[in-house]
Amino acid sequence: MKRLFGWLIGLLLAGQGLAQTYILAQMDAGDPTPFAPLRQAGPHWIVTSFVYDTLLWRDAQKPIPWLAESWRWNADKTELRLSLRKGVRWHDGKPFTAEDVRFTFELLKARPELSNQANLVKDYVERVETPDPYAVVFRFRRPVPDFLEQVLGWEKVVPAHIWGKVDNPLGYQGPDRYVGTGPFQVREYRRGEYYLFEANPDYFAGQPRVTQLVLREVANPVLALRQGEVDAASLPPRLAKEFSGQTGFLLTPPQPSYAYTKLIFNTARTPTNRREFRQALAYGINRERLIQQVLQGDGIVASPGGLHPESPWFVKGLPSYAYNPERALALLARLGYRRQGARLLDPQGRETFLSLLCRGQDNARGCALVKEDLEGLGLRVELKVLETAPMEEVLSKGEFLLAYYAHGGTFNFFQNPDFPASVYKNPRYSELYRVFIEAKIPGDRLRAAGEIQGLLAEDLPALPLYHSLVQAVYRDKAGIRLFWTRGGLAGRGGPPSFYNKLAFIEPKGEVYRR
Amino acid sequence: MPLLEVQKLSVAFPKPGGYEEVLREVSFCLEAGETLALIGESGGGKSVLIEALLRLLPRESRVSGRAFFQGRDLLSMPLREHRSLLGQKIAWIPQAATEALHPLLPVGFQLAEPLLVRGIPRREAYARLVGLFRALDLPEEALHRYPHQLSGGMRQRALVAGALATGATLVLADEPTKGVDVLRKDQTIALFQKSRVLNPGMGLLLVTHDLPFAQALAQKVVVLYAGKVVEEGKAQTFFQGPLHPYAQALLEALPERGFKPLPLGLGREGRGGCPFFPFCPEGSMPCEERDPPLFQTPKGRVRCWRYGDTGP
Amino acid sequence: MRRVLALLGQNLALALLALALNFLLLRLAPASPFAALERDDLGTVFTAEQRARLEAHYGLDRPLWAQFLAYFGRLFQGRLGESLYFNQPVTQVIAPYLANTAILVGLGFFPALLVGLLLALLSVAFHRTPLDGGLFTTMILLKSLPPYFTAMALLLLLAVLWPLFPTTATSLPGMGFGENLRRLFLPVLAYALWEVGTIYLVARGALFSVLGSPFVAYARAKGVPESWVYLRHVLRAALPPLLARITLLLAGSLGGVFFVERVFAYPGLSTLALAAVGRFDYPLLEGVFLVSLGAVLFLNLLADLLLAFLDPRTREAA
Amino acid sequence: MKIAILTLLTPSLGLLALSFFLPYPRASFPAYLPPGPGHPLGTDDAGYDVLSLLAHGARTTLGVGFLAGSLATFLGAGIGGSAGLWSRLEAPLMRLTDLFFAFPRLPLLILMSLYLRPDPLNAVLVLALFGWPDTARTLRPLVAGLRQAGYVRVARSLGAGGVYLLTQHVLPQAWPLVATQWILEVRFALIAGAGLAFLGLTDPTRPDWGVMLFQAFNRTETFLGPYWIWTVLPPALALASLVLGLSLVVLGRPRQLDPRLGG
Repeated sequence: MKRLFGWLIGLLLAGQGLAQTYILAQMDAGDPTPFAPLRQAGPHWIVTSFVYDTLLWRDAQKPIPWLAESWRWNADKTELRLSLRKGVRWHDGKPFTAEDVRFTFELLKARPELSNQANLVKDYVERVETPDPYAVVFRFRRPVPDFLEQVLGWEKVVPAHIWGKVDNPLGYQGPDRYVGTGPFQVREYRRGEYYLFEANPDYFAGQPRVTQLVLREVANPVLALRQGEVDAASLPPRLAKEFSGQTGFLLTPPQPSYAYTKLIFNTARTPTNRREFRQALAYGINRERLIQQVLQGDGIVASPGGLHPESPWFVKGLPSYAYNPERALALLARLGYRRQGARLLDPQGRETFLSLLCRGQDNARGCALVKEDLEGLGLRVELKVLETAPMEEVLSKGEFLLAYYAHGGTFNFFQNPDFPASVYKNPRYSELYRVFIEAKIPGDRLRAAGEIQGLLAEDLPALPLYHSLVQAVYRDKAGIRLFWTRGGLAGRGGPPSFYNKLAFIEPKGEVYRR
Repeated sequence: MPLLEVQKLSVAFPKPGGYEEVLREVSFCLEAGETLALIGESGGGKSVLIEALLRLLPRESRVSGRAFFQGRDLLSMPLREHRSLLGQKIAWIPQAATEALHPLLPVGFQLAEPLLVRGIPRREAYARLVGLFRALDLPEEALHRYPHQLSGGMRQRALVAGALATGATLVLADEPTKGVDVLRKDQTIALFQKSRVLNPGMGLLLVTHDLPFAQALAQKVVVLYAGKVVEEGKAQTFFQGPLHPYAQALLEALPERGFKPLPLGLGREGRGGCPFFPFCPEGSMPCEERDPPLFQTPKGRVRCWRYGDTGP
Repeated sequence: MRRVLALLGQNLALALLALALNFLLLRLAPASPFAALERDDLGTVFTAEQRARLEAHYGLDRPLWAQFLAYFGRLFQGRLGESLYFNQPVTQVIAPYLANTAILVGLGFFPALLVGLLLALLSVAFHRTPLDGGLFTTMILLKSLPPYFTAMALLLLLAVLWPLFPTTATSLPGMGFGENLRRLFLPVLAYALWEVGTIYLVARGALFSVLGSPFVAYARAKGVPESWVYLRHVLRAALPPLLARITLLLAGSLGGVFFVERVFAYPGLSTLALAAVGRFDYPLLEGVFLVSLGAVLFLNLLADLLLAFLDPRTREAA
Repeated sequence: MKIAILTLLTPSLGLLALSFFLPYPRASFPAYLPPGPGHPLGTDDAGYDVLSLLAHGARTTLGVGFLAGSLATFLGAGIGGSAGLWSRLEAPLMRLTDLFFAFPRLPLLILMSLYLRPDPLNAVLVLALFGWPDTARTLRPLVAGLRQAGYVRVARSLGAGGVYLLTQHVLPQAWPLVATQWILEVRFALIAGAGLAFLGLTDPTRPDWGVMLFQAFNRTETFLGPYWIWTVLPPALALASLVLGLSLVVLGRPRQLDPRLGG
């Protein structure tokens, strides 16, 4: 009945020209089901955020209550009591209750492979109780302070009346796998071409601004924008320039995306096992020129502490390793390396050879520049380009010396105690990391984060290179105003995106005010 | 007016550095209802003459002279008009019967094509062919079979039937006995005699190097040597005593006459003088320098100084 | 029928060998099959337990030979296993991409075949004239340009500088028939341009070799009009070997399609295959290989059968 | 015809020669400088001088092309020749050739990208692997024909061994065809080689015409402004002129236009 009603609304609005379709340029991420362990962090998360809701959400600045209206911790942070929002309905009309939340998290506890945060649920959550249909209590084995943001802001709540009947949720192909509470429901998914979402007229947080939302992958976003094949896309500033001032187009301010590129050193193999050698290389690489040549200036130098400047735990005042080849050569001289003509001889008098691995064709340009800089110091660099999978293999086995690596943005340190690749072993780092995860008082967390960044900037297991700048360009239609969600879409610092679902709904009542 | 009158027909093919003359000013006449045998060693240009008449020679070849057919010159008339004569008034029985038939088309269709092109309905065309097949003792269902399903002899008979089916007044037969063993030869002779009966008015130009075959069918004989007509005359008088030494050698080379080896005429054209001179038993002074013209004698025309003004 | 059975047997053996190779080549590749399972798109590393459970779900924890048997078992039921990345049966993932490539090849190859044959006939009919020379050189020029260059040039000329056609080749919901044709036009044209060159050259060669045969002269001598000589006699004689060779061309054409799909970001089989390689989603890769292998083997068989049946001389022997 | 071939081959040979004078390309200039003083062909998206990229690219592209072409011809001639000469070998070898001919290229290329690291030597191997069946298929009938030829049978009856036959009789006979095949194989290797770059199978940091096209294509800006004029056209036209030149060379050999150019 619900879908019929929704469809009627669509017709009504269409009749008065209010029915509007808005097309977003977005990478295809496969079937928009709630459970997709390997895909969930990137584009899949952005696509499904329109269809499913989490207990917490984020506006431009901070986490805000969403399916959970309010929450209270007990004294020693071993119990979390949530009161849920009332009157929320699933797309198939059934009411949203505490049972759905209890079912979702018990499922994640039983099957941690369903989502990469689920291991935290399995390790820390002892039991989930539902004292009444709109109240949920989480009991923890050990206190986890940011469980709220990192897990409740991340895990999508799924309908118990559907997934309860499914024995193996991973790869479930039932037609009702798309039911969520979100502002849009899945009308059609043509693999490799587009997602067609249809407005959910009585969404609890507000009326969707458009009746149909289409997400499609385009080869050239600028051309697509120019010719109206998409209504919104995120572009580097140099490409977004042409749309500023054009009637009908709006631009968000440029924003350093969380995706970042870094040069990983193999701390277990000579010569990169010596800290001074790593620091010398850091001084020898001109990161400003890298941004200028590869991104035509659309980027900012990344902090050696490994955190994005927008992260709440970002600490300033770390050594900047600005480009200084003399300093680099001085450091190398202290290690016994001698410069002979254009070549750098190692302490045994032999030429120093370094192998540099590059992840994927798209980073080839950056790799070539790093190679040029290092050869400027007199090193002989042999460069190899590897696809993602072979690269992962090499990294996990430690069969590399230098690796030019780029991947999606993350807001805090890596989840596992060992830093980038399993090669870097530093007890001090692991200990600090545990403190950071389990610190009860925010102040302790900030201090631990600061110490970790200081350690990383000094020990330099990897040299973060740059963050590229991105800007959203979109058509002024149906009052949609895109904005950058500081800290990433999900609580834990999920995928950086301009497509926050809040921009696509007309806020109703007190739930969310722009 | 003769059915076919060829006047000074010459054909030359390009070869690196100039042209190689294959036919030199060949002239002869063929009357309606008459069979003319064009004799010469194989590869002496006989087939080229037929292809010249059919205008099937490659574009680069040089063709001069005229060939009047029922008063109109075949070589200069517009191609479209010439093409409309082919398969209607003029029929061709190609030399290599096996390759002449299209391997992937049924035999009946190929033979009926000249009729179908004229607009004759399929049934009537096939009916005419069936009659001819029966006359040439060919099985009727051969019409619906493919060439590779027929024997060599049957294919040749089919081609003859095809030519006759067109009702053409001029039939050009190219080496019909080539590759036919002695045993079948008289069947071929009988085949052409029967086709003469079926189409009495037709003019038959037989190109062959098989003298007994020519003797059995032809009323008139023309002998070609090194691209030139060296003798022309009635068949009876020719076969009793040919005038030109080359013709005599041809006749003596026959098995029943002692099988004397025959010198080949190829490649001697260029040197002026009578090309047969080196092999001519009565070779005398003028033969070496000057090529004799065709002298008219009571028993027919001959290109040999012996019959010149000096008389035999 | 003997020859057909022999052909079937041969192709079957080839197929079985390829199936086994398909499985082994991927599992033994230096890239670890678990790489895809080690971290998600954002680089968050899975814990050992999560990875173990994922491996169990995809049946990767069992020894190689057990996986091999399961692979063949599934194969005979027509199932190709589950894609690691998409968590969906491989058949369901491949189907839309395969359909897209089939549409591209279908719309592109057959018009190219017609045009190629027609131009070849013209070339042969007017050989020794500038028409043949001109056609031949343009086709050679077309074949000399790198395939993706023509695709890029088309995109540039007809979609960017002169926006006649959309720059995105994918569809939108509610796209009418006309719109669909418009979005497919450039990729199809790029692919057809690449194939028409090859077809023209192959056809021209085949027709030339037949032109000299005696039955062509005989046909002319029967007063058959020139057009009929070319269409009914020359083309008919050249058709069987020509069609067989062109079917092989179609089998090899997956390469040409690849460039077009890459330049227009067209969601076809090769785009899927490349993405699957990047993520090392090898059940999906196996599926893609099987599909392209199946297509090629089928076309090979078709080529042999065409050769056998179109030519009466070999028809009974087959 | 001769002048056409010369005019088409000069650009690539000229570039090859030029590469010994121009410095190795380095990304040390502003990006997308239009052609002008200092940079006759301007600079590309990462600030490399297009002319020096083109010149040094000629070394890799021509090197890979000619090497792969020669290897393919050698393999093809060897396999085709022996298949023609020894009847026992004919069936297995030709079945192998058909298998390679029929095997879909795309999966094979992808497997290569998994097993082989992308560098020129592997590219030569891959291209030769795809190229040789064509030569084998063309050469076998010729050699088989020669085997039946009278004088070969006579030589064999006088005790001439297979290898002697191959070297003394067959190869001198087949030489003109092998030369044509060699040019066809090189032509194929050049086109397919440029394609490998598109697949990411070549080392992107080593200057190469295919890589230049791939990099230009990967840049969104290329088609937004006039940049494509000096980043896409030079490598494409250089490659096209070389390949067209080679095609015309083959064209000139046998008098009538060679139908085998269809390959």
